[in-house]
Amino acid sequence: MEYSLFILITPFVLFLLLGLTGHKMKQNVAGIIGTVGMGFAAALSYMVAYQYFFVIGKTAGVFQEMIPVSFEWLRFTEKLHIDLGILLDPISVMMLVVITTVSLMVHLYSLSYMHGEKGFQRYYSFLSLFSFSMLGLVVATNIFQMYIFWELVGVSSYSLIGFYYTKPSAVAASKKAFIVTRFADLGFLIGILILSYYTGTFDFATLTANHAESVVTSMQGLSFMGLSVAAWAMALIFMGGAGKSAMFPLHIWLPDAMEGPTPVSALIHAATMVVAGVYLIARLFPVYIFAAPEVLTLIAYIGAFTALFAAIIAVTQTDIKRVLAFSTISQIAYMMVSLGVSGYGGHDGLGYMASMFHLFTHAFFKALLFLGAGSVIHAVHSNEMKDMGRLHKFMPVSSWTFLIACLAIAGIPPFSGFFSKDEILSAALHHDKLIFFTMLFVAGLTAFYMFRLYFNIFWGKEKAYDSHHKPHESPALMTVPLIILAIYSIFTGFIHFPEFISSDSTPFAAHIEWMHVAIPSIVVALTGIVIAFVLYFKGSEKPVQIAKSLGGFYTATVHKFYLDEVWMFITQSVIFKLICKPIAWFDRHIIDGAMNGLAWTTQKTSASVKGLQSGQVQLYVWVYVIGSLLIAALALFL
Amino acid sequence: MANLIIFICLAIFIVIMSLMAVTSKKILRAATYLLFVLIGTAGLYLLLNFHFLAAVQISVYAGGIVVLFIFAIFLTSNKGDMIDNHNKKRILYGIVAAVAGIAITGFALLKHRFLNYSDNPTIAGDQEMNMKMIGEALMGTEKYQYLLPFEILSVLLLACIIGGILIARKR
Amino acid sequence: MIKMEYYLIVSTLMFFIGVYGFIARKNMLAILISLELILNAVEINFAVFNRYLFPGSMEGMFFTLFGIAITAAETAIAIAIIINVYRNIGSVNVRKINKMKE
Amino acid sequence: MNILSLFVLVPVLMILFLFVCKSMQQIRTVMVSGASALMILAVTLTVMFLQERAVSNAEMLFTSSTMWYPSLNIAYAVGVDGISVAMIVLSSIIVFTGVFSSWNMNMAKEYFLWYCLLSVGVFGFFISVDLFTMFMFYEVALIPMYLLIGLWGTGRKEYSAMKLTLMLMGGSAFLLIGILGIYYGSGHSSMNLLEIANNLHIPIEIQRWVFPATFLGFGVLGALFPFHTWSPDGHASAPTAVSMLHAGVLMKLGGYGCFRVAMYLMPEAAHELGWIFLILTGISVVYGAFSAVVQTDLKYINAYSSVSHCGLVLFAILMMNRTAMTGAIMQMLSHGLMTALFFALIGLIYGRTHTRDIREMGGLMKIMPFASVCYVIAGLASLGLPGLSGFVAEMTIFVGSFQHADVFHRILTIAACCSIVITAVYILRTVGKILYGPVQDSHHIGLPDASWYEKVSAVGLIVAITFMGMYPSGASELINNSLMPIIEKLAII
Repeated sequence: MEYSLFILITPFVLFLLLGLTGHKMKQNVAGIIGTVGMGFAAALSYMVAYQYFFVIGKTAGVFQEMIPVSFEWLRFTEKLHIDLGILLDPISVMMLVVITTVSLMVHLYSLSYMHGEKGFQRYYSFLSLFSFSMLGLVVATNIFQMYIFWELVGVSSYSLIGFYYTKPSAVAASKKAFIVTRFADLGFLIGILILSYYTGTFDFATLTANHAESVVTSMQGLSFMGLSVAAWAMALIFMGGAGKSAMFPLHIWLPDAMEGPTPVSALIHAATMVVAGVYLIARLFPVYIFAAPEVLTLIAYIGAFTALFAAIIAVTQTDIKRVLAFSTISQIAYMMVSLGVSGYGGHDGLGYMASMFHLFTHAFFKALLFLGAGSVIHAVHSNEMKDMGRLHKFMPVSSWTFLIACLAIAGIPPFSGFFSKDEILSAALHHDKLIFFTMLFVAGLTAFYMFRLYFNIFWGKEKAYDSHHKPHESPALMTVPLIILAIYSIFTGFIHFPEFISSDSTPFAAHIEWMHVAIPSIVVALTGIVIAFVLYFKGSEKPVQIAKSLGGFYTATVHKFYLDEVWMFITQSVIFKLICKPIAWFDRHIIDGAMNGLAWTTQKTSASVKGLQSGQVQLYVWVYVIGSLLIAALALFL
Repeated sequence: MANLIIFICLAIFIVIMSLMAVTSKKILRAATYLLFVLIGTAGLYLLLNFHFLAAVQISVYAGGIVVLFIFAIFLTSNKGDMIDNHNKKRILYGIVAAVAGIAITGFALLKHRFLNYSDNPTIAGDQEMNMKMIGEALMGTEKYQYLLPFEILSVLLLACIIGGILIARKR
Repeated sequence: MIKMEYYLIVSTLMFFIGVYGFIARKNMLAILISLELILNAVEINFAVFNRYLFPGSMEGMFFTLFGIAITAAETAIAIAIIINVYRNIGSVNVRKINKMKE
Repeated sequence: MNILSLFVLVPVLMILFLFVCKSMQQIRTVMVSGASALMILAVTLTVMFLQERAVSNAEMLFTSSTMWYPSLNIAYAVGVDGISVAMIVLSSIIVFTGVFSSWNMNMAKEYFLWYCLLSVGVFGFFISVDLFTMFMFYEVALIPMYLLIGLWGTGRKEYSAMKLTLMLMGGSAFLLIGILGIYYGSGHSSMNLLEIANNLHIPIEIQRWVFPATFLGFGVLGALFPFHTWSPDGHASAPTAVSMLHAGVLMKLGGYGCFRVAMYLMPEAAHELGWIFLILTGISVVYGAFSAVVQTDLKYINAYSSVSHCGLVLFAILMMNRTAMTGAIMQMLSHGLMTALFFALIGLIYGRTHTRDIREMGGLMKIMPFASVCYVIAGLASLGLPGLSGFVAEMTIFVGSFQHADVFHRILTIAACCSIVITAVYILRTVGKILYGPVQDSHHIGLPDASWYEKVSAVGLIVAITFMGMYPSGASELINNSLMPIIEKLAII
């Protein structure tokens, strides 16, 4: 399957081509080249998936890992070297499909959405760069290759968030996104250093083989500050994942990242890049569960808290992209929880499977939601809910596809979200009741805020639109991707996921637990929808009253619990004013002052000595006489 | 004994004149005092029986150099020939150096016993220096004869004449 | 009897009076006069040492002789310079001769 | 004729030709052809070196030696190993691009005369294996700096030139003490590095004071905390190409010297006293980065960033294992290239906007897209983007440094790792302020983008940075084998 290499090469070549010569091309040409190239990569991915799952299939009941391409890129020591290669296993193949599909849809959609923007070619070259790096990340054969592409993903995300570079808010958001994730990556890097030092390898295959034997044995009995070294390493690596996947408290960059063009949000900040953290944990799952199970518990709790937290904030946001951003955080937290509560092997690994399943389905319906939001924004030229209402009659396709996505995310059967969320909940139920109930509540909240969004945009009160510029349905280039993604959102739930993906690559049978999980979750979701319907369908005044009655809590929620302010305080006041400024001052005044002081002292000394060299012979004579007399006196009296 | 009295008179005269030469406010007077000092010195040479030396002292110093000084003074003095000695600090410096020097040198002088010392110069060389001997010593090239320094000195003097003219001539 | 030290005391006094004059005076000619005193004191010493310590030889006397000649040369040059300086800056005050310093 | 001597001869010939040049045209012709000749020589040397090394296992290749001051055993001894070859290639690239960056200098003839003299010193230093000859070339490289900054600089140029020269001279005083200490300590029979390293032994009592003197002497040039303060002022005042050459090559002289002289000849003392300097370099790394965050002058930002990055070089050298040292040399290459690129671009921007204050600029991406894109690339290289040179160098250093089992080295490594986050902060802050956002100063609208010679300089450096970032094993292989002698020496202890 060496041809899988072309999945990587195609977007990279596109990036170089569009990046270097794009400004000489016509916009449409550049866009079409990009889209066709991406289509080619997508086709190859589907081929790889088909071949991997159905042609090669299982050996000894297990989907084998394959490394069709690998070469040494940089050698550190005898044992440690960075290889670049392609690792195919069920989750990476699944990711290839997800990424290329969403990416292709976004490419297609952007042809129309970004039409006429300045820097259209640049946009496409960055999209290609992003696709390249994301694909490289998922097929990484070793942890360092993953880190390399991890960073590249960060940079392409930075460039795309800051695409409207003349807008200060976009620049600030891109900077924030990069620095926050970079900070998290520091943890990732240190984690890699610790892990690789003890195990002597970067290789995923070696790390995870035989129940992560290499990690367990090499770090046995080592502890640092009360925690085992393995736990430190894995927690630090999780920190990297938490940064990219926007887990609390590193989630602050994601809402701001919505400053980027909407299709970018769909691709990067909803479907692909932000799940890289989840993917990383999944990739190293055996290491986590065998070497550092306590970290998994931590992941589960952080995930559950983030899910709840983000969902609460999502309820009060009025910028539709921000609602979606918080919903993304919340949904990714679902995946994290699911990994955190998972066991290993067979049905115990339900959580692992569910996490991947949710990742898969979420990618499509969240991309659909963002693209739908983009379509709406395109029509009304605003991100704010208050400028929207009753759009259903103007843009029916957007409305229907949006509804499908909302149903999917709310977990209403038979839409895809129901199946994956259900598996997560049942994994949680068997692991930890507290987490289960939290997640169930979050499911209700999700349904509520998504339908709040839906009703507010497409129903509710009609706003006074400009009569010359009535909102209208988006062109076909934009609606076709919506429809395709809607189809995905409806049907992907029916794929029998445990057949393909499981923690130990051995298929197992999973069934829906109707009594304990499914029915409660459907009921909760429906409750949420009904409340939303009551409050928002007609556009009543009740939401305002409820908000008022909640008082301080509501205000805090609107302000995202003031976390941005806290971060701002830490970065601006603590780091900038209390660390950097004093250091710079210290450097200029103390260190440099000492150096200048040295020069000053020399100068002063010589200036005072210079007085003796007055050019007055008489003084010289005096000194000479006195000097010779002194010598004479010394000779006489000593 | 008479020699001693003459010496004492000469010594007091020389010291006083020296002091006057360096303290006098008027430069022309200072030059005159210098002349007296030089003449006194010539007297010392006579006491020591260096007659030729005394003659040279008077002719070169008193006759040549002091006259030169007086011409120079006439050429350079503008309003009076006052030496405005207002710099107290400098005078103090000078006094310190001079007093210290006299003390240390005097101490060394009096404490020290010279070798080959004869208290009575008359025994060894109390006779007039023979002019013939001086002439031979100046014109010979043997040991203790000084033709070479003599010639070098003459070249030096020539150089001085040329230099003096060159420096002092009007441009 | 005149002891050698007597002569030496006189020359010492003359020497340091000369030193005083050299340091304390401003007029260049006065400085030159002090210089003459110093040289004169030294010459006396040569003659005295010759007479008392090495009565048979004439080195001291010749040294004095050459000394006098060189002093004459030196004075001539010095006075030429002083006159020239005076022409240029109109003063013989040493404190004012600082053109080269600036 | 030894190929190595050509590296000194070519700049000398350039100087001679410059003397007879009359017009700007002729000067440029001489400079471009000379610099190209150096480039070609460097490439030839690399190829020849690789061929030669395949068949020979000598420590240094192309050696030759001529005694020129026998009473002190001072010889003009040359020889290269993989590390020197790498440094020579770097120098030739920067000299070449520097010529294009100083295309429109006033008093061009004199400027280029000094520039060539500087190159003589730099190349001479890297090819020498004789301690004193090395020192001599080192001084030859320093002195022109004073004139180049003092005459062609901007701002407080006299002050900066004076400060830079005095501090570096202070360093070289230490260095001279060190060299003499080595010479006499090893029994005053040879000044040849290889001879001393392989056949002679310096007693540990002498090493104890010679090692700090030597390390400090070179360390001043390598911007070792707290002797780095010449760097911000010096760079801020220097003309573009001089900044490039200085940060790009001259600061590497420090690292190279520490490595070649201090560590190689005195491994025992390095083991014993290394920790002191390790702490100092660790401080350099973090401290430089933090200081850069609040600077407002572009060149100051870059100078402090150089302090941080060069600190990393010395840091890695002191880690004393093969991987970290490979990383150190790679970091020298990488930092040389990207800093040169930075300074070239800053010079370009300053030449047009007449300000280097980041608060007074904004939206340059719209006005000069080419320069801005290059600046972003330089920034990304600096903050360690994979695919550009900074990443491979830093990662090699971090992985290498982490191979120590004790907590002290690890904590320092982790602290050094933190610098990459801070680097990201100041790079993005700068990029965000000057390139993005709305145009700050309406006078800037309509300023021309890079002209062709500036493009040559920038593109040349970017190509080198990308090449190294994409194909790191080339550099790594070149360096790695040559590290064996010193690693063995360090490991014996």
